[in-house]
Amino acid sequence: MIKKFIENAGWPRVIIGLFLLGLFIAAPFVGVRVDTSLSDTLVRFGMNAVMVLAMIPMVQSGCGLNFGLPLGIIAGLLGATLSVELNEKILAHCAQYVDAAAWGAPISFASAIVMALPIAAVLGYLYGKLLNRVKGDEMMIATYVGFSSVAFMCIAWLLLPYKNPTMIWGYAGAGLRTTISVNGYWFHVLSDFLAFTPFGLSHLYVPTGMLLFFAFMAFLVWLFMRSKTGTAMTAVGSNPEFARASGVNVDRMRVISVMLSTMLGAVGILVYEQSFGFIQLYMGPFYMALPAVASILLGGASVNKASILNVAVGTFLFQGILTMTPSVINSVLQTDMSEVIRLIVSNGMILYALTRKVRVKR
Amino acid sequence: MNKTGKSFWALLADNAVPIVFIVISAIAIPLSGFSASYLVQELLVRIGRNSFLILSLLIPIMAGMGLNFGMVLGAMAGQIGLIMVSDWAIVGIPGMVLAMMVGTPIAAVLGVFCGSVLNRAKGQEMVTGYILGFFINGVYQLVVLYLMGWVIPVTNPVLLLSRGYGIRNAVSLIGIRGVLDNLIPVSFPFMGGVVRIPLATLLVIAAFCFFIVWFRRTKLGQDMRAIGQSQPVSDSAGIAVNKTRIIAIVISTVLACYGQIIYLQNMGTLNTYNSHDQAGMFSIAALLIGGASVSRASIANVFVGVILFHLMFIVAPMAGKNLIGQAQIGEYFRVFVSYGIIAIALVLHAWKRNRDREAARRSLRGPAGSPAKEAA
Amino acid sequence: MKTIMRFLQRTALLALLLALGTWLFYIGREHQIFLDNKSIERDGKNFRALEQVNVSVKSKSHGDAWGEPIELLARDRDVVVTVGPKFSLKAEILDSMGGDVERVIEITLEPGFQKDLMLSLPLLNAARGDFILPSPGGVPVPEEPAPAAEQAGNP
Amino acid sequence: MSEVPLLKLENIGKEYYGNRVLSNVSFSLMPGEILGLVGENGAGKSTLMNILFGMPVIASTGGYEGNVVLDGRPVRFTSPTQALAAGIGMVHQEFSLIPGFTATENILLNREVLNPSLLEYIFSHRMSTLDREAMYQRADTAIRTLGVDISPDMTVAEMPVGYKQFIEIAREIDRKQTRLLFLDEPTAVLTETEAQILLKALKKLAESGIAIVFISHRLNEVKELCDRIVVLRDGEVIQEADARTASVRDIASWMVGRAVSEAPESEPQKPRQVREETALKVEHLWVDMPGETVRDVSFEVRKGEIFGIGGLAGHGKLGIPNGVMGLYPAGGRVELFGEGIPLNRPRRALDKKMAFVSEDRRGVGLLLDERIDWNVTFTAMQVQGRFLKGIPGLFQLRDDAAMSRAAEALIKLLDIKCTGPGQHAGELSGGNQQKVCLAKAFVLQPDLLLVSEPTRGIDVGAKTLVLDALRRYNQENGTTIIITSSELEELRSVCDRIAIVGEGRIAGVLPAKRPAEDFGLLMMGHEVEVEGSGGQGSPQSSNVEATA
Repeated sequence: MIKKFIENAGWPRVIIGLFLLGLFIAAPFVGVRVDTSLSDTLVRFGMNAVMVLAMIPMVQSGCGLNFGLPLGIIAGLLGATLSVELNEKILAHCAQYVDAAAWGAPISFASAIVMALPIAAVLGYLYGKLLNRVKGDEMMIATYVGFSSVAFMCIAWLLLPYKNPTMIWGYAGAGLRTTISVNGYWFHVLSDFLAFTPFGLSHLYVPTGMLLFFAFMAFLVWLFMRSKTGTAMTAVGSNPEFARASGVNVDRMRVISVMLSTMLGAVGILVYEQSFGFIQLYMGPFYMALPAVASILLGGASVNKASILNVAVGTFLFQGILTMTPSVINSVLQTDMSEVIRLIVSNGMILYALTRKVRVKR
Repeated sequence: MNKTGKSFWALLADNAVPIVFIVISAIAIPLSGFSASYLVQELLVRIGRNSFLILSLLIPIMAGMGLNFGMVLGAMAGQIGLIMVSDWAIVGIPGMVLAMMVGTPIAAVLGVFCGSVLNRAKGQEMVTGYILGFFINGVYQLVVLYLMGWVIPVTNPVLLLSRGYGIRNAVSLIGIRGVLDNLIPVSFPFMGGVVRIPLATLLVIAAFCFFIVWFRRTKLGQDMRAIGQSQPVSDSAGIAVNKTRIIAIVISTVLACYGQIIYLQNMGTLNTYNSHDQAGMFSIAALLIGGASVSRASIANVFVGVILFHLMFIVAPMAGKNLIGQAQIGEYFRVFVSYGIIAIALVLHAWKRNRDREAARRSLRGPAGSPAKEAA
Repeated sequence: MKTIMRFLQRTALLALLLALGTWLFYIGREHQIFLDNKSIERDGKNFRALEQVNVSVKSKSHGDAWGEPIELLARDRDVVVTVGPKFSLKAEILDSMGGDVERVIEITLEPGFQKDLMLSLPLLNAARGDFILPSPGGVPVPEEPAPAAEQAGNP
Repeated sequence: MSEVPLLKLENIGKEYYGNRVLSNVSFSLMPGEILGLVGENGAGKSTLMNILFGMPVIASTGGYEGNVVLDGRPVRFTSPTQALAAGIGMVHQEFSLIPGFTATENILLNREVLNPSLLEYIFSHRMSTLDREAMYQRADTAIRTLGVDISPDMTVAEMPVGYKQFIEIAREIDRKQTRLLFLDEPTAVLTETEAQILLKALKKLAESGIAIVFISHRLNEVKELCDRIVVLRDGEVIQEADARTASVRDIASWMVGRAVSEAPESEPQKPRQVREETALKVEHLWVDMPGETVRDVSFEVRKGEIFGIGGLAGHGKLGIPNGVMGLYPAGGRVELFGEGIPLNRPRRALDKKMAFVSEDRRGVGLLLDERIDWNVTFTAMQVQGRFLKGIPGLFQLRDDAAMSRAAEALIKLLDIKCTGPGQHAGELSGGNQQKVCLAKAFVLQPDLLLVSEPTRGIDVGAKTLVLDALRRYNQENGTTIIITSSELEELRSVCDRIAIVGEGRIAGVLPAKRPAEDFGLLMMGHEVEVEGSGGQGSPQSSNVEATA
């Protein structure tokens, strides 16, 4: 019974899961509040889960792990900054139809998503076209395309003609700030929706809206993967030759999957920011791909198979460890080892996945 | 088109990357307003500082393993050597050599590990090496930040954090700073300034170049070239493919260790947790700018690359400032270029490989179709 | 036979490398020489601190030339850095007026593998053999902020 | 000639996963003798070579039976290195040369001449530098022995194919201990003159005492060169003959000939509805499929017919269905019931109700990591929009229940042994995987079914089942079927007519009832009188040959 469970879950998950459980059990003994930790874990789960979800389409279509996530994030950042820049105009426009005071934040957030998606779609399309030309080396190229686009956007953030004074450097009068607060725009617009603290535990904050939003996105992805196109995409990832012989346009499927991944990445960063409270520009998106990649692999995905369950389990374990190790290990050893543990666990997971299943089909 | 014209275009296409950078530099140099003697001095310093690291990338390329993103492992080994030597307070050339001697076994062990992992991920060497760099970085931090001064004897309070274990963020290498660069002091007047030449460093680099030339002529080098071109054929000829690939990575890692020591010898301070991060990326970018590709790189590529890359590095911020009034833009521009060039080189390589595969298939086809086309 | 030969040769090479390492350690080691010009009690006698003494050191750290002399007044402590297993020390002891050199002591010391040395100048002046004092251990170093864990490298 | 044979095989046998591929193979070879080894594809030649050369694949699949005796002593090689050390050299069909290396470097690959060096002791001999001068001399000598003029400094990538073959052989010659040389179709890529040079060189080698085993489909060459001929068929030595006395026709019939009486046994029970109407018309088709290039092929298939395509491996028979289905770059004209089918577009071919069962079952035919019902219904879903629920054109989801039902029905129909439609295709045995591939094609309800190598790599029982299923499907639905197979007997038992492909062209189309020797001769590139029915391809292709 237990053996079967371990077999199904896979050793890495069992070990990490037990480790996390151990941390939760140990927490009260070293003076760390379990409810706070759990709440932190939930919040961080909600913040990151959509970005991890962005891995699924590309993995399923055989494009490998989406190390190019920063591209989607950039689209999200553009959407976010545009929504802040145009906030007044949008709200003024919408005031004709709804009560702007009550609906201001959701409208503003929705406008960020609406503006981010087409940008993500265009970037994803180009990115997908590129990846089709470099089959076999997708992951390495994705990494560096991500990096160079972040660096390119660094220049763009300095030069783009944004005007909103909350966003631009005060002294220069131009160029966006490194971090932009979304307080007053759409801070916690999802997190606080239906948020509650169960059992009267004042420290156990459940960001219901954010979790519901993830569930909704996951449902959309689930639906898509069950559609004709989604099925074709899975077949492309499983065996491109089979798909081609079955009349599926392999390259087109791959482009669609990259577009979807990029768009999900854009939405993911917006969810992250509304909870975090800040838009992080410049080198902010630089290393965001690795934790997302590690999460889905930790959840049991392989380089060319991933499911929504993988996303949920992986994100929870990964973020759980990230929240628990600083507090618990810190109290035990009087030192903060979380960074080191994060590095070793996340990259160890990716290495494990890369060496475990080498794709030789081509 | 006639033959000469064609070869001219082919030559241009082959060297497109260096040419673009020459053009960029040609535009940026006057904009930056730096004097010629300053530029020459800076370039000499940077050639001495970086060439060795870049040269360490050549051998895995020869063995068909692509750009060795795992070279940061060697850089970390070198840094551990330097930390130990600083703790023992060994200075000067002996200190440097001793740091290399301490770093060598560490680098070798890491190299064997790296090589074995890469053997398990054939075809994905680069991305695996890249992630491996991060993974070992975690282990390195574990060792340096927690074990040093606790398990590993480090006593010098200048190095240790005030809590009693773990190494400080910045370690001053005053004892070995510039010892190699200034070992043989040579300077000459140049365009209204005086240029000092880090002669000893350049000699070491020259020796390394000779090593590579010699190495290519050895049996081992020949085996690596064979493996680089075709693993199955080499295997059937009885060459121990996996072992040879590991050796290639070990050599590269050990050399990267020396390279990092030479690099830090010039810098004079060791950023314990950051210095190695950039080593791999900048070296790879420089090599690619020099016209190398993922599967082919020469010593000339190294030097062309180091000159062009660092020329841009020196002038870009200043040019950006003079042009747009923001030095920041130049900074970001060079970061963008570093990453962008790697991305482009990888894309071109993958593209070309897929095209070559297509061409190879077509060549197998023979004259298929042509009669049919005539008939149709 | 060949394997034995190879083994022997490899062992020899390893030994050679170890020896080289040790030798480098020996010749490259940096020593801090603490100069102590405080009154000191030995064998019931009190050796008064010297009014002024100029100490200069010759070692590989300055290319085997005499370094800049360090002036030590009474109750001063200072430190010089030497490199290598051996160094020479020249102490010019000035008379109480601070004008003339009363006497010059020149000695050669060999710290060898040892790290630091502390020398008592009054004892040296008195030509006693036990002028080498126990090393004071680490000197206080300017504190610098510890690396914040978040800063400690990127993922 | 010495008393002791250089090589003696005693009752060699081999099974792969319960499939017997060799049984009781015995023959011997004297020093300096040239032995011709002939047989159809799959007759067991490669397996025999693998055994003699100690390929790891033999040991990993359970070893072999019988004895290999070398110089009177029994040997059992477990790695090619051992075989090489014992003096056995092998020249493979596919080149194992490094393209970027010069002839010298390739000939002396891993046997380079080294300069002595001090470092050799501390590290290994691999730290010694190469003695290029000496290497050049040795390579030159080896090439000259063959009687050809190739510069040892030429890189292999720049060489014409024929040269590469010589370099391969030179490599084996350079090995001083080589006493026994295996050549696997060495002349297949050579021009006439090159082949003559090679044969002459081989004779010279044999005179120097090296024994040679020569494997070829060009029977004329075999006859010309060899002292003796051993014919293998279905893993058994059918005939051992003196090369001088045996005629080409004899050899061909030994190779393919089974008791001719076997064929009619499979006479259809029900009346077959083969009509005069043309189902598929192929004109001047060329297909760029690696290893199976089709140069110029024209033929016609009638409605309701079972049409066979046979021929030796590598001559392009597999390229035909793959090209028609658009899986490989192709040109020419293909018509189905008078309508043109665009090439290079698998989707268009599928839209016209053609279905294809690929010879590459695991590579192209199946989603190994997915469920059986996915495998069976995927193509139908993508091409015909079936197995979907929801609002057509707007929003549709997979209908998992319908998929399972369809899969279950076919599992029953074809008797696929599995745990149910939910099992992953990768977990099935070869025969059952093949049935899943057939099920996939049947679900499409095709008008024309192309089946490539339906029985490759599956056991005898499954073979019969698969062939029966095809025959039945043809009878019940009147579907036109084109079967491509290397097993001539199999084609003769199912098909109405068989086209034999040679060197990318149709060598001839014969009714299945013609004697096996005729097909054998066609395969070997000999002319056979083609009477009446379906002689379409032959005259035209020879016509083109003349112009090309």
